[in-house]
Amino acid sequence: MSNGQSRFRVPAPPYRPGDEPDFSYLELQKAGEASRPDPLIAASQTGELATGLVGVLDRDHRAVGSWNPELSPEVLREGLSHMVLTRIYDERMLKLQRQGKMSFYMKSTGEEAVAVAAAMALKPGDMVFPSYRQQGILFARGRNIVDMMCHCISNSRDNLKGRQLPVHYTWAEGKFFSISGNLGTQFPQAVGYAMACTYKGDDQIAASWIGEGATAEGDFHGALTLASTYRAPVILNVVNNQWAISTTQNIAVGDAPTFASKGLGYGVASLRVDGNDFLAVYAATRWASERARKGGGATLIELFTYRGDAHSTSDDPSRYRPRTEFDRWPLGDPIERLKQHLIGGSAWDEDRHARLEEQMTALVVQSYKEAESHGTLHEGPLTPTETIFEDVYAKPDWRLRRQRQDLGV
Amino acid sequence: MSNGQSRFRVPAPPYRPGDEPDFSYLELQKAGEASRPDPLIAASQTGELATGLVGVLDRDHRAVGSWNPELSPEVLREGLSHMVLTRIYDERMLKLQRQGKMSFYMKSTGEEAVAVAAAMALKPGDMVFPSYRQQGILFARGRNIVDMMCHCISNSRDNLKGRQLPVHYTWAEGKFFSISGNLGTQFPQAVGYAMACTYKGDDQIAASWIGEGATAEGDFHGALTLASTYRAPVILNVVNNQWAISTTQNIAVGDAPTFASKGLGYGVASLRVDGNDFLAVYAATRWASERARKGGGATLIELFTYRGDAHSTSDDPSRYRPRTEFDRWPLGDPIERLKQHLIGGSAWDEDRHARLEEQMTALVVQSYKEAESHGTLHEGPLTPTETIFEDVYAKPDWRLRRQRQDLGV
Amino acid sequence: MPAMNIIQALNSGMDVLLDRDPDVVVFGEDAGYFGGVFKATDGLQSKHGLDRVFDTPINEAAIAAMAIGMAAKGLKPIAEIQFADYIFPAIDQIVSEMSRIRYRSAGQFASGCVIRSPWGGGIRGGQTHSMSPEAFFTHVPGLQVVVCSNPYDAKGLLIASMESGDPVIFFEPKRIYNGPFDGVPDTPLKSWAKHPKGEVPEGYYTVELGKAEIVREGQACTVITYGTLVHVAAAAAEAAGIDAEIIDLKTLTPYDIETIARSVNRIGRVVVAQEAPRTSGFAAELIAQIQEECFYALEAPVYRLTGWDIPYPHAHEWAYFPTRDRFVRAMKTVMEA
Amino acid sequence: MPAMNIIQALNSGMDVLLDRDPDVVVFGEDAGYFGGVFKATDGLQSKHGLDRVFDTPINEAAIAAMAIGMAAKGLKPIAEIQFADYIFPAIDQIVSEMSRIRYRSAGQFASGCVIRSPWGGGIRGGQTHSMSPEAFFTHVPGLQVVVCSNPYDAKGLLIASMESGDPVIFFEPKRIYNGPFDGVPDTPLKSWAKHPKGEVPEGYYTVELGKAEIVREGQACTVITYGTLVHVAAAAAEAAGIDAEIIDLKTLTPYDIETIARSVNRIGRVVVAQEAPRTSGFAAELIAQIQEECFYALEAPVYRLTGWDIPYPHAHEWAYFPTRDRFVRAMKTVMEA
Ligand SMILES: Cc1ncc(C[n+]2csc(CCOP(=O)(O)OP(=O)(O)O)c2C)c(N)n1
Ligand SMILES: Cc1ncc(C[n+]2csc(CCOP(=O)(O)OP(=O)(O)O)c2C)c(N)n1
Ligand SMILES: [Mg+2]
Ligand SMILES: [Mg+2]
Repeated sequence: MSNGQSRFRVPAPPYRPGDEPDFSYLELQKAGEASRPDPLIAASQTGELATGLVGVLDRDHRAVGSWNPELSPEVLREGLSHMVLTRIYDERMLKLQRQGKMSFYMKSTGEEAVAVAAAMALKPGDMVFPSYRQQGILFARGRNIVDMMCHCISNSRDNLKGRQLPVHYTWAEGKFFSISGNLGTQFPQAVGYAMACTYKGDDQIAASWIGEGATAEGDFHGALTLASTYRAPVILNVVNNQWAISTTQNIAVGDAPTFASKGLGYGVASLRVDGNDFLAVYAATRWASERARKGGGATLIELFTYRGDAHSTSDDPSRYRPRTEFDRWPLGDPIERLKQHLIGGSAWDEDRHARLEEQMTALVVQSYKEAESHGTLHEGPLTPTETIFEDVYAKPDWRLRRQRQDLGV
Repeated sequence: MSNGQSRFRVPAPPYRPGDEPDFSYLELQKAGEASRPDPLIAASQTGELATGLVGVLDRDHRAVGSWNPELSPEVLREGLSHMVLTRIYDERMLKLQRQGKMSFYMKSTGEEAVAVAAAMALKPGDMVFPSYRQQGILFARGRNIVDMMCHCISNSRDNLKGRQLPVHYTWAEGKFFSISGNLGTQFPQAVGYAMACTYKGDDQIAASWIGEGATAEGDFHGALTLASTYRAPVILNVVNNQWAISTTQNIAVGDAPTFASKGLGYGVASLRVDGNDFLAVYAATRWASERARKGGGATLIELFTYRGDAHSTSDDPSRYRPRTEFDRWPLGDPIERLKQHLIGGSAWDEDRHARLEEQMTALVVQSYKEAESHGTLHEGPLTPTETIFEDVYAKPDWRLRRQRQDLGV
Repeated sequence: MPAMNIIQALNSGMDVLLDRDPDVVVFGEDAGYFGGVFKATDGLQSKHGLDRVFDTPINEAAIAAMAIGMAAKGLKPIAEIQFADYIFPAIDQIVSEMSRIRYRSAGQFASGCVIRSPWGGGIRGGQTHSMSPEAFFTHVPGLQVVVCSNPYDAKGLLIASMESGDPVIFFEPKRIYNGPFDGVPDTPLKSWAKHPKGEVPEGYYTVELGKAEIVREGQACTVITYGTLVHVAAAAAEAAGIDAEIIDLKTLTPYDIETIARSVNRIGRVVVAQEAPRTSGFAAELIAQIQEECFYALEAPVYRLTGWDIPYPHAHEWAYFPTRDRFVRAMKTVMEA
Repeated sequence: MPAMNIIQALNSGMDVLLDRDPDVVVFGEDAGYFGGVFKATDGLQSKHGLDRVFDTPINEAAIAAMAIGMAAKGLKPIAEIQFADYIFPAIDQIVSEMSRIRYRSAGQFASGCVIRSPWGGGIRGGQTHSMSPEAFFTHVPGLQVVVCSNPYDAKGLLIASMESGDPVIFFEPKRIYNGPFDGVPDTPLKSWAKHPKGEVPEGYYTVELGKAEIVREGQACTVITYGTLVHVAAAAAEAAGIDAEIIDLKTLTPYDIETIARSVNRIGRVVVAQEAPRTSGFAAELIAQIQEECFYALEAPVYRLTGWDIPYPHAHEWAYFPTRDRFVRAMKTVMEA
């Protein structure tokens, strides 16, 4: 029976370890080519945008075309700064994880624009329902880094009382919903939240992010169905970073043209966007938020990007993909691209960049010192043990009271 | 807060009880207008077919256009006969349910072509995974009517040993999978079966049917995702009969153009078909089965039809829709249309039709007499009580042995 | 006080909640215009508006997720799952999300809501309209599980559930929607009008969660159950002239261990009954706790009266159901042991 | 005989099945090319081909449904759910479909397959990589539930599961994949190489479903458990010098009531342990049955040792876990009662 040949088709990625990756087969629309329609156009008119690629920064790092959000240098430098911080933070946390300071970590290397630009394009009152790879949102929204670290090392100041795995942040004050370890569940929740915004009659909207692998979950379909039916003001982002742990995006996408094009079947406006282009992500998010706020309903945005590093600290990507893929990735590095754009416009230079990196490194190092002063997972102090029995219910019942007693805490 | 006005959009059906239904707003492609492409075209090229309407029988009941399957009068008369039998069977069973002979019944009035034409277009070895409203398949595949009735009245000859609600048939010999009461679950199962067909290297395919309401379930998405990824030889039928109990199709479809167009986002070939046109359903199924058998993968077919009667014996549709909707339905009655087509081609006449109806009525009445001789739900005999403990596992374990003993059977 | 059946009482409960609090919304499959397949939400849409009482697509997971999202924004959703058998597509959202939002966010968010669902058998519903899946939910920290057994409680528990701030899985024994049931197959329907708990105040009141009720006092044995079987147990005691004490749990998590223990410690002979399949059902939980709590008071093994470990059959429904006769046998067994 | 850890034993079991029967197929998220996140299917794709061992989209419901459809055509699927915590999206297909196909079709179709899933905590996985959801499945007629506790059994039970013809939920305690665990937090990893059950034949063999094993004989109390906790119980007995009899259940449904009853009737003092939250866990089932079966032999209440009724915490994992010390306390409690 077994001849090593598939009789049903099992899609494979273009390259496996040992192969020389060459992405020239990808026919990607060039920056500036896609034109920006009115945000209230019919969803059916977004067909080309869903299979094309919304881009602003061209190969020479100039901002071109109608999607150019025309942001001031200040805003761009702020974005650059958040992205640099995100990357440095990720690097540092990875190291600390390797040193045993935390149980687990997940980097967002290469995907910083996806989170930072979107967060900056939203309003502060908009609620975000992220996955575990949008830490950039927290920086863009100004979360205290020490607090973030205290969560990751599960110490006595962890605002989640040591209950969640590292990187599974929650920050209600910053309108950042609790991150789930279960893929896709936040997508329809965000739609429910968005419906509630409309119900309350306020101007707020919701945004959510899932990976391209997670689009296969039933909850993806539930979210789009709800969003379409109730015309909810929500932005549904699919971060297509090409990989779902070891699984190529080909397994999730099958014969579908793009992930964005899945939205069209629901009558939801759909865009595919260069996820490594800060300006494009910003512009697309703005477009979608305007659409949502004006009653046009949901937008599905596929952010075309690349997972630059391992899935998490639990896997070794060289087992399933060529080490060189990220270098060959045709859409480059979002930080480098924004930096060059700013430099090109004389709003930035290498020195300032080096200083920014230094500052951010210092901030991270300094923050970590402070964080560690509140304890680490292995050495403590942690939140008091008895807190494990809190927040299960609004009020603990006799079972939890007895169990706490039984544990003797 | 409450002003009776929606702040998020809740779609409503065009008409509610008391309204005068007028479907002229439906812009349906006319019979013959859609042209029939090669079954192996790219899924992306089926866009117009997914929003159009594949039709063969025109308003004058002539078979027109490239989708005409050119069936012989014998085949058409056979189809007519199965449809007439289906309708008479449904009517009779409803009456018997009202008389208390069975606990429950579900008619397929108005949707006979959806089941009968598809079944006739498939090969006998193809496996079907139907919902509860495709009894027509059983007639087309030649199931013994007495057996069907014995199931519905749960008597001693019920091949399901009284375990299932009426109409939830199973018939392995006829390649008819066990019908579930849970909506949508059969859709991805059919894909798994189709993959197994390819794995086994045989020429068989699978077909499944769900209602338009059930397309909202996550399993719909799972099925299309699997079908797309593994390019499975399966026909995924969505019976859009406009209603899901009291819920209008608008709630399931939201802003989506059509149910068929949902397939395009998965890269699955998609057709919308006049479900009340026997020839169109036949032709579309043939097209999809050719595509599947030749390695082209799945097809999503939306059968545009109308649920002519109540959802089941448990509801009263006059509570939620105008009584006159079915009469006003622009696509008519599938039986009447095929009958007129045959008459127009001088292959049938009113007399023969009247005789057919008589024969079928006699067959049904006669069959019921025989069925009842094997018992009824309330008067028995049923299958022996101890059979409730069989078939839970391949072999019953001590728990079931004891429980049987405890019950004393 | 007007006489109501359980459906009317639930309807009144939702009406009161919708009236009192603009954040309450009600939704589910067929729950809007039609008022639900059992009519529990009948008339609520026309009274309270299309965005407060509305139909949903047929996706139970999305219904639960919508409730979670809405609750995060401060709304108070009451969602209907058309049959308890169809709650399984939603179970990931309920178990992995709804039940844990408060915990995992350390109290920054919560998912207070009520998931109502017609539950249990005895209506010839076959295996997909008869299930009693309470044990799947009683195992989940963060959820409360309620099973009502009469109109008065149905309304009071529903309002209390909504006010608890926690997600509550609220199961409604559909067999007794229109009248109590004595557990004798094919017995003619009785009406709630003649039952004391069929009198239901029009306005606001609550029935406390976590409190069981001794619905019949007795000395010979304790019967602990909930939902439909409360009435079957009572009918069995009457029919056989057994002096049973019958406890209606009402809330399954947290169950009222005090009331249970007090009765068991006094009497020492116990029947615990559920309609669900036997293995790993909620009766097992009660028995495990009772034997721990009341070990030295027990004079006989606790009798576990349950459905069998089979899917709910259609034709032989009564061979599966814990009927009045099976209750009598159970009581006699514990009394004679 | 080669020494294997549990992962290697499972891998070998699947390899044997794939070799012997062309109808066997293996699939799951990351299970194909990569060989699974725990490497259980490592090397199987390159050996047996892309259509026999393959990756799936991330949709657990679709994975289960695919298994059902394939089984209907006569294939014998082994599906991996990446973590037991992620089985909930598939639970409708498992509970409403897979478990009942044989019954509802009166034997015309069946859904024989194995759903493998890494299970349990003690690996700092937090609430979404630590769950022990066995009780959800032991309540479902038509399913068999297996939890292995060592390499030898893992392979033998896996092969037996596939051969049973019924759907088997096969849970693998990931904490002990690489070596037994004594239940002392942060204890250094031991290897299976030194454990007698770490010796695993290369070829075909089975370990019978439905049979428990007395892994340690004793007179002072009976400890009934499964998975990781089998080793914790043994370590506790050693550490505290308690003459405990330890029963490794292996199969939860149907559990081996004979072996249990024989031991309990002889000793009369029992600890039942599970890692899952307490309420409505599988321990409750065992206790309910034991008190019925062995009532007059019991000299003390059965001690129920469990996780708490909270989501599995991350930082305070060891405060949740039934550790060696908690086992010692449990044994002493039943012995002194
Ligand atoms: C319901 C569920 N199934 C499986 C997993 C295990 N898992 C964690 S991450 C992951 C891959 C996700 O890939 P993708 O959605 O593309 O997101 P990315 O990691 O690339 O950002 C998987 C399978 C999970 N967390 N939840
Ligand atoms: C999972 C699940 N949810 C809800 C139901 C209850 N239910 C039975 S039929 C039905 C409507 C189905 O409508 P549709 O899919 O359009 O099929 P139709 O009845 O029109 O053929 C509903 C909601 C169910 N059977 N299963
Ligand atoms: Mg990804
Ligand atoms: Mg319908």
